[in-house]
Amino acid sequence: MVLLTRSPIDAEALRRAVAGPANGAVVLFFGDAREATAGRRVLELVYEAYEGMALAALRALGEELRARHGLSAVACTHRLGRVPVGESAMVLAVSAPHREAALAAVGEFVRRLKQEVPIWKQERFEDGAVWVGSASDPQAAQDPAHATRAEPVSGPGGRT
Amino acid sequence: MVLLTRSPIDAEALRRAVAGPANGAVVLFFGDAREATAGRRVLELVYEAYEGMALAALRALGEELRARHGLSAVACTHRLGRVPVGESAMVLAVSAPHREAALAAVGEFVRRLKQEVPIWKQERFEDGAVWVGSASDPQAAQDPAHATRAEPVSGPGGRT
Amino acid sequence: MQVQIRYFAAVREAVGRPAEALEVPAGARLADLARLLETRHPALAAHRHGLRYAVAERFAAPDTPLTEGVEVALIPPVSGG
Amino acid sequence: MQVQIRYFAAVREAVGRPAEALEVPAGARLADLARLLETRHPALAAHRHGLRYAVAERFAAPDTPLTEGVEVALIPPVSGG
Repeated sequence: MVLLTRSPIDAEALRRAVAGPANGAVVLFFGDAREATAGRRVLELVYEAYEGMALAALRALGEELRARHGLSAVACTHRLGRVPVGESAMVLAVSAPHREAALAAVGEFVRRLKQEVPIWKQERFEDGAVWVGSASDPQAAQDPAHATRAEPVSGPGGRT
Repeated sequence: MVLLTRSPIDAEALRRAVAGPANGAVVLFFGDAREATAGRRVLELVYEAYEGMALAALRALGEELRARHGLSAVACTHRLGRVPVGESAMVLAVSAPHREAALAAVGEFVRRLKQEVPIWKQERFEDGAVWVGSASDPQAAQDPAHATRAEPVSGPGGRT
Repeated sequence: MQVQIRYFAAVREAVGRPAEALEVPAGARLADLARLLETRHPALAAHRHGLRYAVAERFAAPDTPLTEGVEVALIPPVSGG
Repeated sequence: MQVQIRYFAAVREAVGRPAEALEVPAGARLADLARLLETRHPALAAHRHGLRYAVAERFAAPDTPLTEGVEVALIPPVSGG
Protein backbone atom coordinates (compact mmCIF):
# COMPACT_ATOMS: atom_id res chain seq x y z
CA MET A 1 0.00 0.00 0.00
CA VAL A 2 1.43 3.36 -0.98
CA LEU A 3 -0.38 6.63 -0.58
CA LEU A 4 0.13 10.39 -1.01
CA THR A 5 -2.03 12.56 1.22
CA ARG A 6 -2.56 16.21 2.13
CA SER A 7 -3.83 15.32 5.63
CA PRO A 8 -1.94 14.11 8.72
CA ILE A 9 -0.72 10.54 8.17
CA ASP A 10 -2.66 7.72 9.83
CA ALA A 11 0.19 5.58 11.20
CA GLU A 12 -2.18 3.07 12.77
CA ALA A 13 -3.63 2.35 9.31
CA LEU A 14 -0.11 1.60 8.05
CA ARG A 15 0.53 -0.67 11.02
CA ARG A 16 -2.69 -2.55 10.21
CA ALA A 17 -1.78 -2.73 6.50
CA VAL A 18 1.36 -4.77 7.26
CA ALA A 19 -0.05 -6.84 10.15
CA GLY A 20 -0.12 -10.62 10.06
CA PRO A 21 0.48 -13.57 12.40
CA ALA A 22 3.65 -14.65 10.54
CA ASN A 23 5.47 -11.43 11.48
CA GLY A 24 7.90 -11.44 14.35
CA ALA A 25 8.86 -7.84 13.70
CA VAL A 26 7.07 -4.71 12.57
CA VAL A 27 8.96 -1.44 12.17
CA LEU A 28 7.31 1.94 11.77
CA PHE A 29 9.53 4.76 10.58
CA PHE A 30 8.37 8.38 10.93
CA GLY A 31 10.18 11.10 9.01
CA ASP A 32 9.14 14.19 10.96
CA ALA A 33 9.40 17.91 10.22
CA ARG A 34 12.21 19.32 12.38
CA GLU A 35 12.19 22.76 13.96
CA ALA A 36 15.64 23.65 12.61
CA THR A 37 18.00 22.82 9.76
CA ALA A 38 21.69 23.77 9.85
CA GLY A 39 20.89 25.95 12.86
CA ARG A 40 18.17 27.90 11.05
CA ARG A 41 14.65 27.90 12.48
CA VAL A 42 12.11 26.19 10.20
CA LEU A 43 8.50 27.44 10.29
CA GLU A 44 7.03 24.62 8.23
CA LEU A 45 7.77 22.29 5.33
CA VAL A 46 5.93 22.10 2.04
CA TYR A 47 6.09 18.97 -0.11
CA GLU A 48 5.33 18.63 -3.81
CA ALA A 49 5.31 15.43 -5.90
CA TYR A 50 5.12 14.23 -9.46
CA GLU A 51 2.27 12.15 -8.17
CA GLY A 52 1.84 9.38 -10.73
CA MET A 53 5.57 8.71 -11.01
CA ALA A 54 6.10 9.00 -7.25
CA LEU A 55 3.40 6.42 -6.51
CA ALA A 56 4.81 4.04 -9.13
CA ALA A 57 8.36 4.51 -7.79
CA LEU A 58 7.30 3.93 -4.16
CA ARG A 59 5.36 0.82 -5.18
CA ALA A 60 8.30 -0.58 -7.19
CA LEU A 61 10.75 0.16 -4.37
CA GLY A 62 8.53 -1.54 -1.79
CA GLU A 63 8.08 -4.60 -3.96
CA GLU A 64 11.81 -4.86 -4.73
CA LEU A 65 12.72 -4.69 -1.04
CA ARG A 66 9.92 -7.06 -0.04
CA ALA A 67 11.25 -9.71 -2.41
CA ARG A 68 14.95 -9.18 -1.68
CA HIS A 69 14.72 -8.93 2.14
CA GLY A 70 12.02 -11.58 2.53
CA LEU A 71 9.59 -9.10 4.04
CA SER A 72 5.94 -9.86 4.68
CA ALA A 73 4.64 -6.45 3.65
CA VAL A 74 5.64 -2.83 3.04
CA ALA A 75 3.36 0.21 3.28
CA CYS A 76 4.24 3.88 2.93
CA THR A 77 2.39 7.17 3.06
CA HIS A 78 4.04 10.48 2.10
CA ARG A 79 2.39 13.74 2.92
CA LEU A 80 2.12 16.61 0.41
CA GLY A 81 1.45 20.30 0.91
CA ARG A 82 2.14 22.02 4.24
CA VAL A 83 3.63 19.93 7.07
CA PRO A 84 3.89 21.79 10.41
CA VAL A 85 6.98 21.23 12.58
CA GLY A 86 6.59 18.08 14.68
CA GLU A 87 4.25 16.33 12.25
CA SER A 88 5.24 13.44 9.98
CA ALA A 89 6.18 14.02 6.35
CA MET A 90 6.33 10.29 5.69
CA VAL A 91 5.61 7.09 7.53
CA LEU A 92 6.89 3.70 6.42
CA ALA A 93 5.72 0.35 7.83
CA VAL A 94 7.60 -2.90 7.24
CA SER A 95 6.76 -6.34 8.60
CA ALA A 96 8.95 -9.43 8.44
CA PRO A 97 9.43 -12.76 10.17
CA HIS A 98 12.73 -11.46 11.61
CA ARG A 99 13.86 -8.05 12.78
CA GLU A 100 17.21 -7.76 10.95
CA ALA A 101 15.48 -7.89 7.57
CA ALA A 102 12.86 -5.35 8.63
CA LEU A 103 15.43 -2.86 9.94
CA ALA A 104 17.71 -3.20 6.91
CA ALA A 105 14.77 -2.69 4.56
CA VAL A 106 13.63 0.46 6.38
CA GLY A 107 17.08 2.02 6.06
CA GLU A 108 17.34 1.17 2.37
CA PHE A 109 13.78 2.30 1.57
CA VAL A 110 14.28 5.76 3.08
CA ARG A 111 17.74 6.20 1.55
CA ARG A 112 16.48 5.33 -1.92
CA LEU A 113 13.28 7.34 -1.54
CA LYS A 114 15.53 10.36 -1.04
CA GLN A 115 17.36 9.59 -4.31
CA GLU A 116 14.80 8.10 -6.68
CA VAL A 117 11.28 9.23 -5.85
CA PRO A 118 10.12 12.54 -7.41
CA ILE A 119 9.04 14.34 -4.24
CA TRP A 120 10.41 17.74 -3.24
CA LYS A 121 10.68 19.47 0.12
CA GLN A 122 10.60 23.21 0.60
CA GLU A 123 11.83 24.57 3.92
CA ARG A 124 10.09 27.79 4.93
CA PHE A 125 11.98 30.18 7.19
CA GLU A 126 11.03 33.54 8.69
CA ASP A 127 12.97 35.32 5.92
CA GLY A 128 12.33 33.11 2.92
CA ALA A 129 12.00 29.59 1.57
CA VAL A 130 14.26 27.11 -0.20
CA TRP A 131 13.71 23.93 -2.21
CA VAL A 132 16.13 21.49 -0.59
CA GLY A 133 18.94 20.49 -2.95
CA SER A 134 18.06 23.13 -5.54
CA ALA A 135 20.36 25.76 -7.04
CA SER A 136 19.16 28.26 -4.41
CA ASP A 137 19.77 25.90 -1.47
CA PRO A 138 22.86 27.15 0.41
CA GLN A 139 23.27 23.63 1.81
CA ALA A 140 23.31 21.93 -1.59
CA ALA A 141 26.76 23.22 -2.50
CA GLN A 142 28.37 22.02 0.74
CA ASP A 143 26.44 19.02 1.95
CA PRO A 144 27.92 15.81 0.53
CA ALA A 145 24.51 14.13 0.91
CA HIS A 146 23.20 16.58 -1.66
CA ALA A 147 26.31 16.57 -3.82
CA THR A 148 25.90 12.85 -4.51
CA ARG A 149 22.65 13.62 -6.27
CA ALA A 150 24.34 15.81 -8.84
CA GLU A 151 24.50 14.54 -12.43
CA PRO A 152 24.98 16.11 -15.89
CA VAL A 153 21.89 17.49 -17.61
CA SER A 154 19.84 14.74 -19.20
CA GLY A 155 21.95 12.04 -17.58
CA PRO A 156 20.49 8.56 -17.57
CA GLY A 157 19.10 9.11 -14.09
CA GLY A 158 18.20 7.02 -11.06
CA ARG A 159 17.26 3.44 -10.40
CA THR A 160 20.76 2.42 -9.44
CA MET B 1 10.62 5.59 29.98
CA VAL B 2 10.66 1.83 30.49
CA LEU B 3 7.68 -0.21 31.56
CA LEU B 4 6.61 -3.80 32.17
CA THR B 5 2.90 -4.47 31.75
CA ARG B 6 0.41 -7.34 31.77
CA SER B 7 -1.95 -5.49 29.37
CA PRO B 8 -1.67 -4.85 25.61
CA ILE B 9 1.08 -2.31 24.95
CA ASP B 10 0.06 1.28 24.18
CA ALA B 11 2.35 2.09 21.24
CA GLU B 12 0.93 5.58 20.84
CA ALA B 13 2.03 6.40 24.40
CA LEU B 14 5.58 5.31 23.50
CA ARG B 15 5.49 7.45 20.37
CA ARG B 16 4.41 10.44 22.48
CA ALA B 17 7.10 9.68 25.08
CA VAL B 18 9.88 10.20 22.51
CA ALA B 19 8.26 13.04 20.55
CA GLY B 20 9.94 16.42 20.18
CA PRO B 21 10.46 19.08 17.50
CA ALA B 22 14.20 18.37 17.23
CA ASN B 23 13.60 14.83 15.92
CA GLY B 24 13.86 14.16 12.22
CA ALA B 25 13.28 10.46 12.74
CA VAL B 26 11.18 8.35 15.07
CA VAL B 27 11.32 4.56 14.85
CA LEU B 28 8.82 2.23 16.52
CA PHE B 29 9.82 -1.41 16.72
CA PHE B 30 7.18 -4.05 17.52
CA GLY B 31 8.29 -7.54 18.55
CA ASP B 32 5.12 -9.55 17.90
CA ALA B 33 4.05 -13.05 18.89
CA ARG B 34 4.32 -15.25 15.80
CA GLU B 35 1.95 -18.10 14.95
CA ALA B 36 4.75 -20.60 14.38
CA THR B 37 8.36 -21.29 15.41
CA ALA B 38 10.55 -23.77 13.51
CA GLY B 39 7.41 -24.93 11.71
CA ARG B 40 5.52 -25.69 14.93
CA ARG B 41 2.21 -23.93 15.61
CA VAL B 42 2.35 -21.61 18.62
CA LEU B 43 -0.86 -21.07 20.62
CA GLU B 44 0.42 -18.22 22.74
CA LEU B 45 3.51 -16.88 24.45
CA VAL B 46 4.00 -16.34 28.16
CA TYR B 47 6.64 -13.93 29.45
CA GLU B 48 8.19 -13.80 32.91
CA ALA B 49 10.70 -11.25 34.23
CA TYR B 50 12.98 -10.58 37.15
CA GLU B 51 11.16 -7.29 37.29
CA GLY B 52 13.45 -5.02 39.29
CA MET B 53 16.58 -6.09 37.45
CA ALA B 54 14.84 -6.07 34.05
CA LEU B 55 13.65 -2.49 34.51
CA ALA B 56 17.11 -1.37 35.64
CA ALA B 57 18.76 -3.18 32.71
CA LEU B 58 16.33 -1.69 30.16
CA ARG B 59 16.85 1.77 31.61
CA ALA B 60 20.65 1.44 31.54
CA LEU B 61 20.61 0.08 27.99
CA GLY B 62 18.39 2.92 26.77
CA GLU B 63 20.59 5.52 28.43
CA GLU B 64 23.81 4.00 27.05
CA LEU B 65 22.44 3.96 23.50
CA ARG B 66 20.93 7.45 23.83
CA ALA B 67 24.33 8.87 24.74
CA ARG B 68 26.39 6.84 22.26
CA HIS B 69 24.11 7.25 19.21
CA GLY B 70 23.12 10.87 19.93
CA LEU B 71 19.45 9.95 20.29
CA SER B 72 16.83 12.33 21.58
CA ALA B 73 14.90 9.73 23.58
CA VAL B 74 14.34 6.01 24.06
CA ALA B 75 11.21 4.35 25.47
CA CYS B 76 10.40 0.68 25.81
CA THR B 77 7.53 -1.41 27.12
CA HIS B 78 7.76 -5.18 27.52
CA ARG B 79 4.67 -7.24 28.15
CA LEU B 80 4.54 -9.99 30.78
CA GLY B 81 2.15 -12.92 31.22
CA ARG B 82 0.13 -14.27 28.28
CA VAL B 83 0.65 -12.70 24.85
CA PRO B 84 -1.76 -14.00 22.17
CA VAL B 85 -0.41 -14.60 18.65
CA GLY B 86 -0.41 -11.35 16.65
CA GLU B 87 -0.05 -9.08 19.69
CA SER B 88 3.15 -7.29 20.68
CA ALA B 89 5.49 -8.70 23.32
CA MET B 90 7.61 -5.56 23.26
CA VAL B 91 7.54 -2.15 21.67
CA LEU B 92 10.55 0.14 21.45
CA ALA B 93 10.46 3.80 20.45
CA VAL B 94 13.57 5.77 19.50
CA SER B 95 13.78 9.37 18.33
CA ALA B 96 16.81 11.11 16.89
CA PRO B 97 17.75 14.09 14.75
CA HIS B 98 18.80 11.66 11.98
CA ARG B 99 17.49 8.29 10.87
CA GLU B 100 20.74 6.29 10.66
CA ALA B 101 21.33 6.73 14.41
CA ALA B 102 17.74 5.79 15.24
CA LEU B 103 17.80 2.62 13.13
CA ALA B 104 21.21 1.49 14.41
CA ALA B 105 20.08 2.03 18.00
CA VAL B 106 16.90 0.00 17.51
CA GLY B 107 18.88 -2.97 16.17
CA GLU B 108 21.38 -2.82 19.01
CA PHE B 109 18.73 -2.35 21.71
CA VAL B 110 16.78 -5.43 20.65
CA ARG B 111 19.89 -7.58 20.17
CA ARG B 112 21.19 -6.71 23.62
CA LEU B 113 17.77 -7.01 25.27
CA LYS B 114 17.79 -10.62 24.08
CA GLN B 115 21.20 -11.21 25.73
CA GLU B 116 21.24 -9.08 28.88
CA VAL B 117 17.77 -8.40 30.19
CA PRO B 118 16.26 -11.02 32.55
CA ILE B 119 13.01 -11.70 30.70
CA TRP B 120 11.98 -15.19 29.61
CA LYS B 121 9.61 -16.39 26.91
CA GLN B 122 7.64 -19.60 27.06
CA GLU B 123 6.18 -20.89 23.79
CA ARG B 124 2.94 -22.83 24.30
CA PHE B 125 2.06 -25.51 21.75
CA GLU B 126 -0.91 -27.84 21.47
CA ASP B 127 1.16 -30.62 23.00
CA GLY B 128 3.30 -28.82 25.53
CA ALA B 129 5.32 -25.74 26.35
CA VAL B 130 8.98 -24.79 26.29
CA TRP B 131 11.05 -22.00 27.83
CA VAL B 132 13.03 -20.69 24.87
CA GLY B 133 16.76 -21.37 25.22
CA SER B 134 16.32 -23.67 28.23
CA ALA B 135 17.61 -27.22 28.60
CA SER B 136 14.24 -28.55 27.36
CA ASP B 137 14.18 -26.30 24.27
CA PRO B 138 14.90 -28.52 21.21
CA GLN B 139 15.99 -25.36 19.34
CA ALA B 140 18.56 -24.34 21.94
CA ALA B 141 20.99 -27.11 21.02
CA GLN B 142 20.92 -26.29 17.29
CA ASP B 143 20.23 -22.61 16.91
CA PRO B 144 23.47 -20.60 16.90
CA ALA B 145 21.55 -17.58 18.20
CA HIS B 146 20.88 -19.55 21.35
CA ALA B 147 24.27 -21.24 21.49
CA THR B 148 26.01 -17.87 21.80
CA ARG B 149 24.26 -17.34 25.10
CA ALA B 150 25.90 -20.41 26.64
CA GLU B 151 28.47 -19.80 29.37
CA PRO B 152 29.97 -21.87 32.20
CA VAL B 153 28.03 -21.98 35.47
CA SER B 154 28.62 -18.85 37.51
CA GLY B 155 30.46 -17.18 34.65
CA PRO B 156 30.98 -13.45 34.96
CA GLY B 157 27.82 -12.81 32.95
CA GLY B 158 26.47 -10.15 30.66
CA ARG B 159 27.02 -6.43 30.17
CA THR B 160 29.56 -6.94 27.45
CA MET C 1 4.32 16.49 -32.94
CA GLN C 2 3.28 17.78 -29.54
CA VAL C 3 4.66 16.72 -26.15
CA GLN C 4 3.45 17.62 -22.65
CA ILE C 5 6.06 19.16 -20.33
CA ARG C 6 5.79 19.11 -16.50
CA TYR C 7 7.84 21.30 -14.14
CA PHE C 8 8.25 20.81 -10.40
CA ALA C 9 9.53 22.61 -7.31
CA ALA C 10 12.45 25.02 -7.97
CA VAL C 11 12.26 24.37 -11.74
CA ARG C 12 8.52 25.10 -11.78
CA GLU C 13 9.19 28.41 -10.05
CA ALA C 14 12.08 29.27 -12.42
CA VAL C 15 9.96 28.56 -15.50
CA GLY C 16 6.90 30.23 -14.00
CA ARG C 17 4.40 27.48 -14.78
CA PRO C 18 3.68 23.87 -13.80
CA ALA C 19 3.13 22.51 -17.33
CA GLU C 20 2.98 23.37 -20.99
CA ALA C 21 2.52 21.72 -24.38
CA LEU C 22 5.38 22.06 -26.92
CA GLU C 23 5.81 21.28 -30.60
CA VAL C 24 8.93 19.22 -31.41
CA PRO C 25 10.08 17.90 -34.81
CA ALA C 26 9.04 14.35 -35.70
CA GLY C 27 11.84 11.97 -34.65
CA ALA C 28 13.05 14.26 -31.87
CA ARG C 29 14.82 12.68 -28.93
CA LEU C 30 14.92 13.78 -25.30
CA ALA C 31 18.26 15.59 -25.76
CA ASP C 32 16.74 17.67 -28.59
CA LEU C 33 13.86 18.70 -26.35
CA ALA C 34 16.28 19.58 -23.51
CA ARG C 35 18.16 21.99 -25.82
CA LEU C 36 14.88 23.50 -27.00
CA LEU C 37 13.74 24.04 -23.39
CA GLU C 38 17.01 25.71 -22.38
CA THR C 39 16.62 28.19 -25.22
CA ARG C 40 12.94 28.81 -24.43
CA HIS C 41 13.54 29.18 -20.65
CA PRO C 42 16.95 30.79 -19.96
CA ALA C 43 16.21 30.49 -16.21
CA LEU C 44 16.69 26.72 -16.54
CA ALA C 45 20.46 27.19 -16.90
CA ALA C 46 20.79 27.73 -13.13
CA HIS C 47 19.11 24.37 -12.53
CA ARG C 48 21.20 22.14 -14.84
CA HIS C 49 23.14 20.72 -11.90
CA GLY C 50 21.50 17.43 -10.91
CA LEU C 51 18.56 17.82 -13.28
CA ARG C 52 17.07 14.56 -14.56
CA TYR C 53 14.30 13.91 -17.09
CA ALA C 54 11.43 11.47 -17.01
CA VAL C 55 9.55 10.30 -20.09
CA ALA C 56 6.15 8.68 -19.47
CA GLU C 57 6.90 8.67 -15.72
CA ARG C 58 10.26 6.88 -15.95
CA PHE C 59 13.76 8.34 -15.68
CA ALA C 60 15.03 8.52 -19.25
CA ALA C 61 18.40 8.76 -21.04
CA PRO C 62 19.16 11.59 -23.52
CA ASP C 63 18.70 9.35 -26.58
CA THR C 64 15.15 8.34 -25.62
CA PRO C 65 12.86 8.90 -28.64
CA LEU C 66 9.79 11.07 -28.05
CA THR C 67 6.33 10.12 -29.26
CA GLU C 68 3.17 12.10 -29.97
CA GLY C 69 1.51 13.31 -26.76
CA VAL C 70 4.09 11.81 -24.41
CA GLU C 71 4.60 13.43 -21.00
CA VAL C 72 8.12 14.68 -20.24
CA ALA C 73 8.97 15.85 -16.72
CA LEU C 74 11.96 17.84 -15.51
CA ILE C 75 13.13 16.33 -12.22
CA PRO C 76 15.39 18.60 -10.15
CA PRO C 77 17.21 16.96 -7.19
CA VAL C 78 14.57 15.19 -5.14
CA SER C 79 14.23 15.64 -1.37
CA GLY C 80 11.35 13.53 -0.12
CA GLY C 81 11.18 11.72 3.19
CA MET D 1 23.84 -15.48 57.52
CA GLN D 2 20.73 -15.67 55.39
CA VAL D 3 20.37 -14.86 51.68
CA GLN D 4 17.26 -14.64 49.52
CA ILE D 5 17.22 -16.84 46.40
CA ARG D 6 15.02 -16.15 43.33
CA TYR D 7 14.29 -18.68 40.57
CA PHE D 8 12.82 -17.91 37.16
CA ALA D 9 11.32 -19.66 34.13
CA ALA D 10 12.69 -23.18 33.48
CA VAL D 11 14.85 -23.04 36.64
CA ARG D 12 11.85 -22.03 38.76
CA GLU D 13 9.95 -25.02 37.42
CA ALA D 14 12.89 -27.39 37.99
CA VAL D 15 13.32 -26.23 41.58
CA GLY D 16 9.58 -26.16 42.18
CA ARG D 17 9.40 -22.73 43.81
CA PRO D 18 9.95 -19.07 42.85
CA ALA D 19 12.04 -18.11 45.91
CA GLU D 20 13.49 -19.31 49.18
CA ALA D 21 15.68 -18.11 52.02
CA LEU D 22 18.94 -20.02 52.67
CA GLU D 23 21.57 -20.03 55.42
CA VAL D 24 25.15 -19.70 54.16
CA PRO D 25 28.37 -19.52 56.21
CA ALA D 26 29.67 -16.05 57.02
CA GLY D 27 32.21 -15.02 54.35
CA ALA D 28 30.58 -17.20 51.67
CA ARG D 29 30.99 -16.17 48.07
CA LEU D 30 28.65 -16.69 45.12
CA ALA D 31 30.53 -19.85 44.00
CA ASP D 32 29.99 -21.40 47.46
CA LEU D 33 26.27 -20.72 47.25
CA ALA D 34 26.12 -22.18 43.71
CA ARG D 35 27.64 -25.47 44.98
CA LEU D 36 25.22 -25.51 47.91
CA LEU D 37 22.26 -25.01 45.56
CA GLU D 38 23.33 -27.78 43.20
CA THR D 39 23.46 -30.20 46.15
CA ARG D 40 20.14 -29.02 47.52
CA HIS D 41 18.38 -29.08 44.10
CA PRO D 42 19.76 -31.91 41.91
CA ALA D 43 17.37 -30.83 39.13
CA LEU D 44 19.56 -27.72 38.64
CA ALA D 45 22.26 -29.87 37.01
CA ALA D 46 20.28 -29.99 33.75
CA HIS D 47 20.23 -26.17 33.68
CA ARG D 48 23.95 -25.43 34.22
CA HIS D 49 24.45 -24.66 30.52
CA GLY D 50 24.18 -20.88 30.11
CA LEU D 51 23.14 -20.24 33.70
CA ARG D 52 24.19 -16.87 35.14
CA TYR D 53 23.80 -15.42 38.61
CA ALA D 54 22.77 -11.96 39.73
CA VAL D 55 23.56 -10.52 43.15
CA ALA D 56 21.49 -7.50 44.21
CA GLU D 57 20.04 -7.29 40.68
CA ARG D 58 23.39 -7.22 38.83
CA PHE D 59 25.14 -10.04 36.97
CA ALA D 60 27.88 -11.25 39.32
CA ALA D 61 31.15 -13.20 39.03
CA PRO D 62 31.74 -16.39 41.12
CA ASP D 63 34.03 -14.61 43.62
CA THR D 64 31.40 -12.01 44.54
CA PRO D 65 31.08 -11.91 48.36
CA LEU D 66 27.60 -12.39 49.78
CA THR D 67 26.16 -10.21 52.50
CA GLU D 68 23.38 -10.66 55.04
CA GLY D 69 19.94 -10.55 53.41
CA VAL D 70 21.22 -10.03 49.86
CA GLU D 71 19.07 -11.21 46.95
CA VAL D 72 20.66 -13.78 44.62
CA ALA D 73 18.88 -14.72 41.39
CA LEU D 74 19.55 -17.64 39.08
CA ILE D 75 19.30 -16.37 35.49
CA PRO D 76 18.83 -19.10 32.88
CA PRO D 77 19.32 -18.06 29.22
CA VAL D 78 17.10 -15.04 28.65
CA SER D 79 14.67 -14.77 25.73
CA GLY D 80 12.86 -11.44 25.91
CA GLY D 81 11.82 -9.30 22.97
